[in-house]
Parts: sequence; C-alpha cells; structure tokens
Amino acid sequence: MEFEWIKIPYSLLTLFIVINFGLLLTALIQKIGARVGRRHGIPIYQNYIDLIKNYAIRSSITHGFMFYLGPVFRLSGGVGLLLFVPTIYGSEMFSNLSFAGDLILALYFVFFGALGMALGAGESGHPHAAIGVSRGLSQMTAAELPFALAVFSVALQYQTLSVTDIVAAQQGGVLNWTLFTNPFAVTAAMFSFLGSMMRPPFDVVLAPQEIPIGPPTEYHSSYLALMQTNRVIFPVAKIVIYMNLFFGGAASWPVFFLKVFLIYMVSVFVGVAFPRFRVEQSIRWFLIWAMPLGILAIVLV
Amino acid sequence: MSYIAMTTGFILILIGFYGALTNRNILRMIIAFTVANTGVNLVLVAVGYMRGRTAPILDAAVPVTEAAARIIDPIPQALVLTAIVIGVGVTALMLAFVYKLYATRGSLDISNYTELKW
Amino acid sequence: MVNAIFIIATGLGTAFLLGLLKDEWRTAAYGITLAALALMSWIAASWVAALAWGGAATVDIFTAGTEPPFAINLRMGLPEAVLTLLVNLASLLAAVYLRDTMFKQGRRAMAVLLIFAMALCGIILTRDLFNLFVFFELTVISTGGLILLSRDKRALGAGFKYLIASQVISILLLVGIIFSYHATGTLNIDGMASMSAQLLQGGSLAFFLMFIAIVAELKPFPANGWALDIYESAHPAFSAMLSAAAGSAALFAVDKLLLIGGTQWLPVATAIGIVSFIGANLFALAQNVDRRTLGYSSIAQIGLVLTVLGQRDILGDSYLYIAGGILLAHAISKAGLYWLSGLVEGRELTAWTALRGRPLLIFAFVTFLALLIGLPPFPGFYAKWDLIHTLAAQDRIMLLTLILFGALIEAGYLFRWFGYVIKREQTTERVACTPHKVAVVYGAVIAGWTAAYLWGNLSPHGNLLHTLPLLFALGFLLLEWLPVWIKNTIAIIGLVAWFILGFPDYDPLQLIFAAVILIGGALILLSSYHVQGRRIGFYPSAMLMYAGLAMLITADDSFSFFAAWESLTVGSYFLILRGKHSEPHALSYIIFSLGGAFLILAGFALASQGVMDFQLQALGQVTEPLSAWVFMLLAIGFMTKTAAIGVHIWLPGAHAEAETDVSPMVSGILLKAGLFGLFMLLMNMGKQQLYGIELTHVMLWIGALSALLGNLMAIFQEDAKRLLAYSSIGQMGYALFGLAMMNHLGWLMALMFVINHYIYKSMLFLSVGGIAKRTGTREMYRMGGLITLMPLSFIAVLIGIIAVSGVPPLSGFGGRWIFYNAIMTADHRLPMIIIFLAGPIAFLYLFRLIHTIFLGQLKDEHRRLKEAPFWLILPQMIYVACLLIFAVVPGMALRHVDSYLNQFFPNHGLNWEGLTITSSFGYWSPISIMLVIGTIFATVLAWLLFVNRKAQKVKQFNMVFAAERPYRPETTHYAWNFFAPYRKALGFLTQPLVTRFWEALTDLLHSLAELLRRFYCGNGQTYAIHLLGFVVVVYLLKVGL
Amino acid sequence: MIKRLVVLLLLAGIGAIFMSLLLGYTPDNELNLTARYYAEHTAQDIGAANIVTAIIVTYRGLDTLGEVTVLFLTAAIVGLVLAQGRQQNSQRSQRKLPESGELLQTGSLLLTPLILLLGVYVFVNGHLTPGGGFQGGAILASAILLMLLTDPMRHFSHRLISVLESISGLIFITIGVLGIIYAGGFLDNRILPTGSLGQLFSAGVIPIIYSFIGLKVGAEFSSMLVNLSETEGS
Repeated sequence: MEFEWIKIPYSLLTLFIVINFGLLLTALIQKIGARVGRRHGIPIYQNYIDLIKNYAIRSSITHGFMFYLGPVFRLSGGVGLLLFVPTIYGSEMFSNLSFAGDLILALYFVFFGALGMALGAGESGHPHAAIGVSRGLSQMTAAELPFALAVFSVALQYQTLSVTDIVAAQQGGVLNWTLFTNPFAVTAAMFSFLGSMMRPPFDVVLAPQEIPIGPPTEYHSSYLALMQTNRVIFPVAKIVIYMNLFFGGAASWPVFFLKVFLIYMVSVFVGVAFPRFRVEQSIRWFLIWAMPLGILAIVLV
Repeated sequence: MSYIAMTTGFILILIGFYGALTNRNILRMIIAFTVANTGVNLVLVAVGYMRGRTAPILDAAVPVTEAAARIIDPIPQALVLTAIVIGVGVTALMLAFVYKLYATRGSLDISNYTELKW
Repeated sequence: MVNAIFIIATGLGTAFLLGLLKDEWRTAAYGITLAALALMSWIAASWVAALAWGGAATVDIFTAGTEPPFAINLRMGLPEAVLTLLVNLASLLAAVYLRDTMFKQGRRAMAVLLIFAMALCGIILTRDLFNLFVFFELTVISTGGLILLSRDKRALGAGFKYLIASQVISILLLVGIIFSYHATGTLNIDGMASMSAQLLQGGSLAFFLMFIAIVAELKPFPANGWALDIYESAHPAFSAMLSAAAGSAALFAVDKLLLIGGTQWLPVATAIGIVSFIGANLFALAQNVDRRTLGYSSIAQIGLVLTVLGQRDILGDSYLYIAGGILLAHAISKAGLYWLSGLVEGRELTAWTALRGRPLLIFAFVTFLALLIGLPPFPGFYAKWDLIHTLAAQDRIMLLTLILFGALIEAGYLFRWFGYVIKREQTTERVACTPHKVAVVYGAVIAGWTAAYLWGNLSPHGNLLHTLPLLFALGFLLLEWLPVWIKNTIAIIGLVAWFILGFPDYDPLQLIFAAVILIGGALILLSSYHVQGRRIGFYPSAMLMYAGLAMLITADDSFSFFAAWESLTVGSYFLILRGKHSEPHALSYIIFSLGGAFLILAGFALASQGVMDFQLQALGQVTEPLSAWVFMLLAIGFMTKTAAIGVHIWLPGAHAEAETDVSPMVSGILLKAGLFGLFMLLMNMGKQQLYGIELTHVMLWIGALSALLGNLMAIFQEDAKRLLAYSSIGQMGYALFGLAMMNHLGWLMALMFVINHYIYKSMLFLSVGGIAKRTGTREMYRMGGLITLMPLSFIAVLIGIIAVSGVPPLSGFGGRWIFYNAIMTADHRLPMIIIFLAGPIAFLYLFRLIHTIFLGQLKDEHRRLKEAPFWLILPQMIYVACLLIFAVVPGMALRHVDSYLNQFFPNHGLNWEGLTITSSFGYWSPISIMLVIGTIFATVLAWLLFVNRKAQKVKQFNMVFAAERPYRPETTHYAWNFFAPYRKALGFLTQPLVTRFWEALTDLLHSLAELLRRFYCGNGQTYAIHLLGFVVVVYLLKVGL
Repeated sequence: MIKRLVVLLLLAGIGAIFMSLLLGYTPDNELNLTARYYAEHTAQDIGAANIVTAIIVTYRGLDTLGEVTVLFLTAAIVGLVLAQGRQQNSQRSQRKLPESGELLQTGSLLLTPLILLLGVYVFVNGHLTPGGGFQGGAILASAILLMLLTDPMRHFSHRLISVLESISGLIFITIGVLGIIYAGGFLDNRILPTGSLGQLFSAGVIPIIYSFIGLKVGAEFSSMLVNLSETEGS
C-alpha cells in the first residue's frame, strides 16, 4: 500500500459522505431519544442549521493560544480517525489513508482529539471544563480497557493488526463475523462502546441536561461549530472501527449506513433505559462487568 | 601434691571470681581479683611441680650433669614471677583508678558508675 | 634492613629516656617521642618495602642468642611488617594529634603512649605465647593510662570496667597458657602448632581458654560493654588507636593462635566473628552518639575480619589479601573518623553538620565512610569481592548471606549519618580546626587512597584507579575551586570525548546506551550552566556516576561490571543527596541500591564458582539448578535499580527531591543502568526455571504491575516532580515487561523505551524543574495559567506528554506499536491485561501535569514570572527537536538494533524497506502519519482562522460562571485532588503496602536494636558477667555439645 | 539475688572447665623438651647456677623487659593519676598527723640500712640463689615503706627516683642491644664472659642486668609508694 495522489480526493469524498450521513444520523438519534421521552424532538435538518449558524457567528473571543487550537485538535482527531481506517471493504477508493498505519494507529489516534480538546478547555480557566475533563479522562481509562482487550483478542484470533485483513477474514457469511466467532470479545467491546458514546448511563462527563459542564463549556461560535462537526464525524469513525473489527465490515455504502446505524442504536437503547452513573460507579462497572469478559476473550482465543 | 595445689588454685580463682562478680564495692572487687590472681599463680607453679625433685638451682646438691633428672620444671617458675609482677601492676593501676573515681564521685559502688551505657 | 627488634627497643628505650628529662622540658620530650615513633614507623616501612617489593624473605629474629623454642623469637614477615607500620603510623599520628594533651600531661603520658605502640608491635611480632601475654598486659595497662587522657569524666568509669574485664581475660589466658605448655612442652607458637595433634588430645580445653581469652580481647559481641564505653568516652585519638592499632594487633594474635588450634577451631572463630559483625551493626542502628556508633562499627569490622580468619581454610593464597584489605580499610577509616570526631564539639551524630563549611573535611569524611563500607576503589571492595566469591564457590551460602546482610545494615547507618552531616540543620558550633589535628586527618585520607591504590595494584582484576573514567571523575576533586561554567564545559567535553573514543567499538546495543548516557548526559549538563558559583561536590559526584555508567556498558567481566555498578550507585547517591529535602530519600535510595548491588555480587559469586576472572558471557554456561538462582539474584538486583514494584519506594522521593538538573540525570539516565543489566542478563542467560516457574514470566508480572501501580500512584500526586517520578516507575515497568517477553519486538520496545524515556523524562524534569524554580513550589495546585508566561516550557511539556502517552504522531506511538506487535507473539497473555489497564491511566497524570501547571487560572503571585532560565530551556528545545526527528525517522537508531537483535531472536523482526515499517502483523509509516496529521491539522486550522479571524483575547475571569464573576484564581482553579472519582474507585490499589512493609522491617530492626542494647546496662560488674557468660556459652557450644 | 544465682551458674560452668582441665591433667615424669634443654644447656651456655634466673633474664629476657616495663608503666600512670589529684588538692591545708611512736622511729633507723643491704644482696646474687632483681627490688622498696611509715611527711626526691628508674631501664635495653652487636642476639648475656658456674662474677651480664632490674623495681615501687603517700598526706 503506497501513497498515491488520487487518494486525497477519494478521502475527501469519504469525508463528505460521512459528514452528511453523520449530521442526519445524529439528528435522527436525537429524535428517537426525544420520542422515547415523549417529546417532539428536533427536525432532521436541525444539525445543518446549527452548523451554519455557528460558523457564521461573528462575535468570538479567545482565552489564549491553546484555547484556540483545542477545537482544531478535536476535529483533526475525528477526521484523522476516520481517514486512517478503510471505510468500505474491498474498495480501493474508500480505503482512505489507511496505508499510514494499522489498527494500533487508529486506537491511539482516538486520544489525539480528546487530548487537544481537554487542553483547549483547560486554558479557558473554567473550573467546570476542568471537572469535565477530569471525569471524562477517568471514565475513559476504564472504558477503553475492555475494548483494548477485545481488540487484542481479535488481533490474536486473526493473527494480524491490519484492519483490512481482519475484515477480509470475516467475509463469506454472517457466521464468520467476529460477533459469532469471538462473542466474548465483542460483548466486552460493546460494553466499552457504551462508555465512549457519551450517552447515558455514561454521560456525566458532559452532563448535557443540567448546567453547562464539561470540556466545551467556554466554547462558542466557530469553535463550537468545529466541535459539532467533529461530533458528527467522530462517532461514525469510531463505529466504523467496531464494524470492521466485529461485524464483518461493509462492502458497500448501503450496508455501511445500515450497520453504523444499528451499532449506534445499541447505545441508544441502553441510554434511554438506564439512569446516569457517577464516574466512580462507571469505573467499577467497567472493571467488574466488562473487563472479565475481555480477559475471557483473550484467554479463550 | 600438685593436684592439691592445683585444686586449691582453681578454687581460689572461682572464689575470686565470685567475690568480684557479687561485691559491688570496688575495693572488694579488686581484692577478689588478687585472690583469683593468687589462685592462677598457684596453678602455674603446680603445673611445674614434679614429685621428688628439687629446685632448679645448680649447686653442689644438683650437679650439672644430673640436672635433667633432678630438678623440677623451671619454666613455670619463671612465668609465675612475671605473672605476679604483672598482677601487681594491674592491681596498682586499678587502685589508682579507684582513687580517682572516689575523688570525682565519692562512691565506691560499681553500680553508680553506669553513666555510659547502651 | 634494621633489625625489627629495634622497633621494640626504640619504643622502650625512649620511654625510659623520657624519665631522665626534667618535667618542664616538655617540648624536648615531645620531640623525642615523635622522633622515636617516626623511627619505629620508618623501620616498619623499610621492612614493608623490602618484603613487598625488594624480594626479601620472612625473617625470624632470635633473642638471647638461642634458637626457638628455647628462647623467645620474633618474626618479621609481610603481614607483620604491614601491621607494625600501621600501628606505628597510627601512634605517630595520634601523638601529633594529642600534642596539646601531651604538653599538658607531660613526659609520663608520652612514655605511656610509646609503650602502648611498642606493646602492640610486640603482640604482632612475637612468636611466643607467654610473651604474647606479657605484651597484652602491657597494652591493657597502657590503655588504662591513656584513657586518663580524656577530658571526659566518664572515661574513668569506662577504664575501670575495662580493667575488670581484662583481669578476667588475663586469668583465663594464663590458665590456658600454662596448660597448653604442659601439654606440648613448649611456649613457642610454631612449636605448638607443629604439635597441635598432641595438644588437641590433652589440651583442647587449654587451647579453648587461650583462644577465648584472646578473642575476648577483640571485644566480641555481646561481651564487649566495657569496650564500647571506652570508645565513647576516651580521647578520640586514643579511641582511634584502640580501634585501628590495638584491634589489628589482637586480630593478628588470634590468627597466630589459630595456627595452633588448626582447622577445627576455624568455625568457632567464624561464628563469633559473624555474630559480632551482625550484632554490633544492628545495635549501631539505634545509636545517635558518634563515638559509640564508631565503637559498634569497630566491633563489627573486627568481627568481620575474625570471620575471614575463620575462613582461611578455603581462602588459600588470597587470605592475606582479603583479611588485610578489610582490616586496613577498617583501621584507616576508623582512625580517621575518630580523629575527625575530635574536631567536632557535639557528640550527637547530627553535630557533625559542623563539618559542612569545610569541603576538605567532608571529603575526608566521605573517604572514611567509603573505606569502611568497602566501596570502590578502596581495599574493602576488592576484599569483599574475593571473599564473597570464595564463599560462594565453597557453598558457604549462609555465611555469605549473613555477611552481606550485616554489611547492608552497616552501610545503612553510615550513610544515614552522612545524610545528617550534609542535610541537617547546622549547629552553631564551629569545627575546632587546629592545624595539626586537621593534618592528621588528612594523613589518614592519604593513607586511605594509598591503600586503595596498592590494593588495586595487587588485585588480579586490575586497578580501578587506572581506569580513565574514574580518574576523570576523581580529577574534578582537584578542580573544585573553579567556577561552574569551566567545570561544566570540561565535563561536557569529557563525556562527548569518551563517546567518540569508544564509538568504533560499541555494538549497536551498547551504542544506544552509550549515546543516552554520554551524549544524553552532556545534553543534560547543558542545563547546569544556569547554576552560579562553584557548586562544590556536584561535579565529582556526577562524573563518578557517569564514569560508572560508561564503564558499565563496556564491561566484559563480572568484576568490572560490578565495580562500575557500585561507582554509579555511589555517585548518584551523592548527587541525589544534594537536593534540599532529599536526606531520607537519598538514604533509602542508597540502601536499596546497595541491597541490590549485594544481590548482584552474590549472583556473580554463585555463577563464577570460584573463577576469579569471570566473563559475563560465561553466565550462559552456568548449569541448572544454580543458574536459576543466579538469574534470580541478578534480576532482583537490577530491578532494584529500575525501581520495579516492591523495591520502588526509594524512587519517588529520590527523583523528586533532587536538584533541577539532577532529576533528569537520575531519571533519564541512571534508570537505564538497571535496564542495561537486565539486557546483559537476559542476553546471556535466557529463560530460567525455578521449581518449574518460568522466571521471565514472573518478571513479566512484575513489569506489568510496576506499570500499573506506578501510573496509578502518579495520578494522585500533587507534587509535579513526584508525579514524574512515579511515572518513571510505570515506564520502567513497560520496559521490563518488554524485556521479559523474550521476543524480538519486546526487546526492541524496551530499547525504544530506553531512548524515549530518556528524552521525554529529561525534558519534563527540566521543564518542571524550571517552573518550580520560578514559582518556588512543586505543588501543582499552587500553579496554573503559566502558559502565557512560560510558553517554551509549555511547548516542551506538551510535546513531552504527547510522546509519553503514545499518541500519534510523536515517537511514543512507535513504542506502543512495537509493543502491540510484540505481545502478539508473547507466550503469556494474562499480564498483558494489567499493562492494558496501565496504558490509559498515563493520560490521566499527563493531562493533569500540563493542565494544572499551564492551564486554568493564573495565580496572583505568579503574574510577573519570567520564562525559565535560558540554560534550562535550551536542552528542552533540543529534546523537542529530537522527539520530532525520532518520531519521523525512528529507523535511524532502531534498524541497527533490530538487525542486531536478530542474533538472539531471528524471527519476527521488522522490515524497514521504504517508508513503511512492517512486522509480521501490521505496518506503520511514521512519515505518512506525520504528514497526514499535519495536513489535516493545518487545513482545519486554516479553516478556523478563516471563519474566526477576529477573535479577541479576553481577561482571565471573563467566562460563563453561573451568573457570578469569579474573582479569586485559587477558588476557580480546579486542580487539587484532580482525579477524586478515580481515587474513590481505585484508590485502594495505591495503599502504600510496600512502603509499609519496608517501614515495618526497618522499624523492627530499629526497635530490636533499641530494645536489645539495654543489655549494655553500664555496670562494669555485669559486663564481667557477660564476659564469663560468653566464655561458658562458647564452651558449651563448641566443646560441650 | 538473681544476679548471684546467675553468677553461681556461670561459675559452675567455669568450674566445669577447670574440673575437666584438672581431670585431664597428668603430672610429667620427665622434663619436657624445653625444660630438659634448659637443664642441660644453661650451665655451659649461660653460666648461671639458678636456671630460673637464666630463663628470666636471658632465655625469656624479652618477657622480663616487658615485666619491668609493666612496673614502669604502672608507676608512670599512678604518678599521672595522682599528680592530677594533687594539683586539685594542693590548696587544701595539710592535715596534722600524730607523731609516730618511739619504737617505730628507732626501729626503722636500725632496720632500714639492713633491709637495703639485704635487697642489694638478693639481686646481686640473683643468678646464684633463689632471688633476683624483682625480689631484691621489692625488698628495697620495703625499706622506703618503712621510712614512710615512720615519717609520712618525709619528702623523697621524685627526680632522683625517676632518674634511677630511667637509667636502669636504659641500661637494660642498651645491654640488650649490645647483645645483638657483640653476641648472638638481643639480650644475649654473653657479651661478657660467662665465667665459672657458681661465682658471683659469672653468667655474663646477668648479674648486671639483674642489679639494674633490682634498682629499677625498687625505684618504681618506691615511686608508687611515695606518690600514694603524698596523696594521702595532702
């Protein structure tokens, strides 16, 4: 796999598709969530309006250098994550920039945006931002563990770290999916997935329903717009990894849309049914329920 | 004969030790040690004693040629002299110490001189 | 050659002559005394020269014109010559030292001193038992006299106790002698020795009495209360003689007696010796009076030599070398320390802080301590090495263990004392610096170094004082008067030059370590330019550490490896101790390090099985089941240095409390010594099994636990440098884990950690150090918002934490990538889980580090801070550049190592073709990653700049805050206990169990010592009972049972 | 009480050691090697009739030198100790002592020269008869003791005593060293002819050495006595 210039427009195309899909998907998910709560919810195009409005707002202030760069880090992290993983299996066109690195690159690049974001939020000097970061990082460390174990288990199972190779190994029928060949790993990973989607019961980091808290507290206008952009790309990018590792990947865009939607729905189902955990509760939960499954997955492979 | 002397010597040593280890008065301890020293000297001499022989001085009674068969072992005699003198020296030294100790603290009780410990 | 009897004749004659002088002619009397002692020393010295170098043979000196055994004869051989020289020199120096006292007391005191010296020479020279007794009594009486020289009133009581004890001893000795004479018909020692068989039938009891009496003269533990009192209260010059000269002479007497007793008495000597060694050292722990501590130490050292005497059956030719080395080191150092104690007013150990204003005296103190502990390059070091090796070869493992244990305790209290001197609050008392006394102390220092040189020359392993790096380090002692910038430049040039010199000979592995140590060391030294003044003591210590490190990586045989190891340990200890509050931490560092070093020593000794010139490569040929033990000892030893969990408690304090530019040295560089050792070990020994347990598997667990717990503890630290220190534990855990995986990529990862950890930890320590320097605190919650004031430090920390956390695109990611590839082929999976848990935790503390310092609210008192000094920033910027370069082209360093590792693990290497690095499982293209991320980042940034070009900078408190405007930065800076939820969830894992364990252990030792030393109740009579009890117990153990 | 018990127990242990020494002891019937050598060779080699003296002064001369030194040392130290004591007490007014009795005074006048004479005899004949320097010296000192008893205030010249002491000691050593030069070794008595057995002037330098030992011992004991007595008086 070598770099060719044509990969750049191809990647941009992927990005474009994913942004639009993400904008609609998150709105749809919002709406589903609202309907479960007997509310009307937002219109499906609401995200477009928000985005345009925020990018267009003129009044903007900055708390400093790092504050300014925070959203840039965030969005670069989301875009990079998306582009480092092949989106559509078997398609040269949508394998994006995955020549740069394998699964490990994607795993670690997840933190790039989070780190930059946290730093930016930190410079705002707002204690709520710092509290959010503290909670977010604490919870993340516990939530990532089962996922890491699952990934390792899967890598051991297929004896490769290349995403493409892992997807390739799952072709030829639903039963070849990791979901069925290594159910423990997938369960562990899905538990972890719940933790990383910022939805209940693990949404204390942002605490969206109450006071404004969490890293974005001080962000507004175009900063917020960049973050919103990321917030539609990032979950999709993340789900793409799950899809590729555990659910046989996607060989075409329709399959892609469907699988991403369904995987996203897992967190929605759990989210609407359960109340919120405090951070230390969620840490314990991950260590007690998810981690043993991950260990089992590794031992049994 | 030598057994008696030797036994006496050993008993004297033990008596001396007992006195030195149970009397708290320093002067008594010193005297007890001289008793023990006497015991040692007795043992020393007793080792050199041989039955039926005479002092190791060559004179008309003990001609040079027969000396080896007539005299007792001269070495312990020589040693005991040294031991006695040394004993005297140490005793004198101890007494000097006692004098100084008494001059500084006015006490002859050994258990009063325990400011150095642990 | 002058007849050796003239030593005795001169001493006595002069003593008698003094009586002829008028009491008022004190100067003349003093001059004559000195001249006599000098003459005696000269005679002894000429014998030493003739016997050691002139090829002269041992001479028997007859008296009375009659041959032994019928008359008393003396013998002058090499040991006798050395010991008489020691005695006479010590007495000469003591006489100089005692000048004022001598003038006050007059000719009688001088005569007593002369007779004391003469009598000790007599003990050494004579070959006649009864003559030995006479000389012993002479020393007893002259001791009694010299005790009176003390100004301390308590000395009288002590002297009397001594006399009581010596009465008991002499009674036993006389009875023993006369019965031995009766059994053999001679008083000549050699005559008795040749008849020992006959003696043992009739007179083993007689021999026992003699033996126990002479041994009692050695003040064996526990029958030695009187001796301690003398040591404590006598004039220091006399205590010096008693410990150095009298002790040596008495030991030689025991040595002669053992000739008679034969091998069956050797175990008795050994047992008494080792009990004394450990017991006295233990009791010394609880002491805080200087002279009494030294007294305990004397007893311990003499016990150690007695133990060596007891091992003469296996020591063979090296017997004199070993016993002499330990004895000489003890004598010189103890004499020196007692003389030093005379310069200090107070009697507590802490009163020695008075020395602090005088670097030369401190140097003397260090020399003596090093001599006493047996650090390289002093004789004790060589002797200990040979002793332990011989013991191991002969399977006397128990004894070996006990000796090392005792030595560790001893090092413990001595280094503790050194810490007091350097760090405790200085007393107002000044050092009483009369020139002649100081000169005497320096005389001892010179003697110490001379002995070091001689022993090095005699050593079959080569002289450490001939090694260039060590000389370079020691050379800085002579340059101490220069200002820092000159010394620093010399040091940097030295390091770089040594690297260039060695460059052609390094293999890739050594090259990496050499680069980190030497070039890396030079880089860190750049930051030392910020210090003004002369910085006395810094350069010798730092260079000693670097010298040790440089020698470590090129060492071929176990001896040079171990010597290098000790050098770097000691050097780094002095460095660490320089920190403001580092006293307890430096102490725990040195104790753990020495403990580790002793394990290494034991490991090498076991491995070599008596081969003195043991190549490190030969470790691989050690056979089962020994090899597993060797492996374990060495591994634990090395892991103490890498601060693996369980033996890590020294690290946080030591690294955190060290000076700004020392922290990166000890963290970035020093920790690598342990890794190098582990590399060496695993390379040569491979996997080992003990009782069916794979030891590398255990190491895997240790590594994983270190990574987890190190990281976990780091996140709860409020102190920035402590945080970094705990992080080092975690990082070293990773490296250990990589090594223990025993596969190609695991090792590559460990090497990657060597480089990475050096760069980012040095950088972070420098930044944090610079910040702490400016803000005056290391508590992170007291800082905040420094980003605008210290932007360069911020950049360094930012790049540093990205690199540590392993987030792409910086070099830390490479480490993680190799790690994942490595564990794909690892045999054991369970420890991985712990490592996985540890990974993300690193984010927590790293974020906290950067957040609470640079972000959040700027404090009022910091508003006018400046950026850290230039010389602290410069190396940081170089590191930033290094990290970026290393991130893009890791192959530069790694591909050579990778191919080098092929010889150990041919499979699963990396493929370095083109821009992408590929393994059997995945691929990684550092340049592409950098470019892709850079492009995306630049694009997004450009976009933001475009839509948000008019952003206004606002003031600190301009923010949305629940309808209020916060006005105090303190209340608005969320920093203290940053990860409170985490503490609630997982805080129980950071219970200081290990710390508590070690504390309990040391507490136990201390309270044991505190409790047991009440045994020394101070009553002279009770001491006599102890002595008799000792005799009876030894009798029962040896003869009765 | 417990202490006494412990001491008794310990002494029982020591006693057991002595007991087994005693039980294992068999007196010699023949002189052992060394003693036989002395018995056989003393007469012709050393020329001293008193073998013990030969041993003390020559064969084991080094011991004797040590012995003399012990006394010298003790005298010096006692002097040192008591001199310190005196310095402190010199201010105190001297205690008035009662006169010693007529009998003692006259007796001592009569006896002192005789005692001195006896002492000299004993050490001059040390190589011939039982006796010698130590015994003679002690007798000399007893004369001094007698004088002190008679008149405790009597002043003896410290200087004289110490010069006597030192010179005797030096001569002892010088003779010893001369032995290295002119005879077989340190303290070899044969730098003078051995003479014929039993004569006063025989046995080489033994009589000379023993005489000086006698003087020295006498001086040292006297010095101790005088020192002690002066302390008492003050």
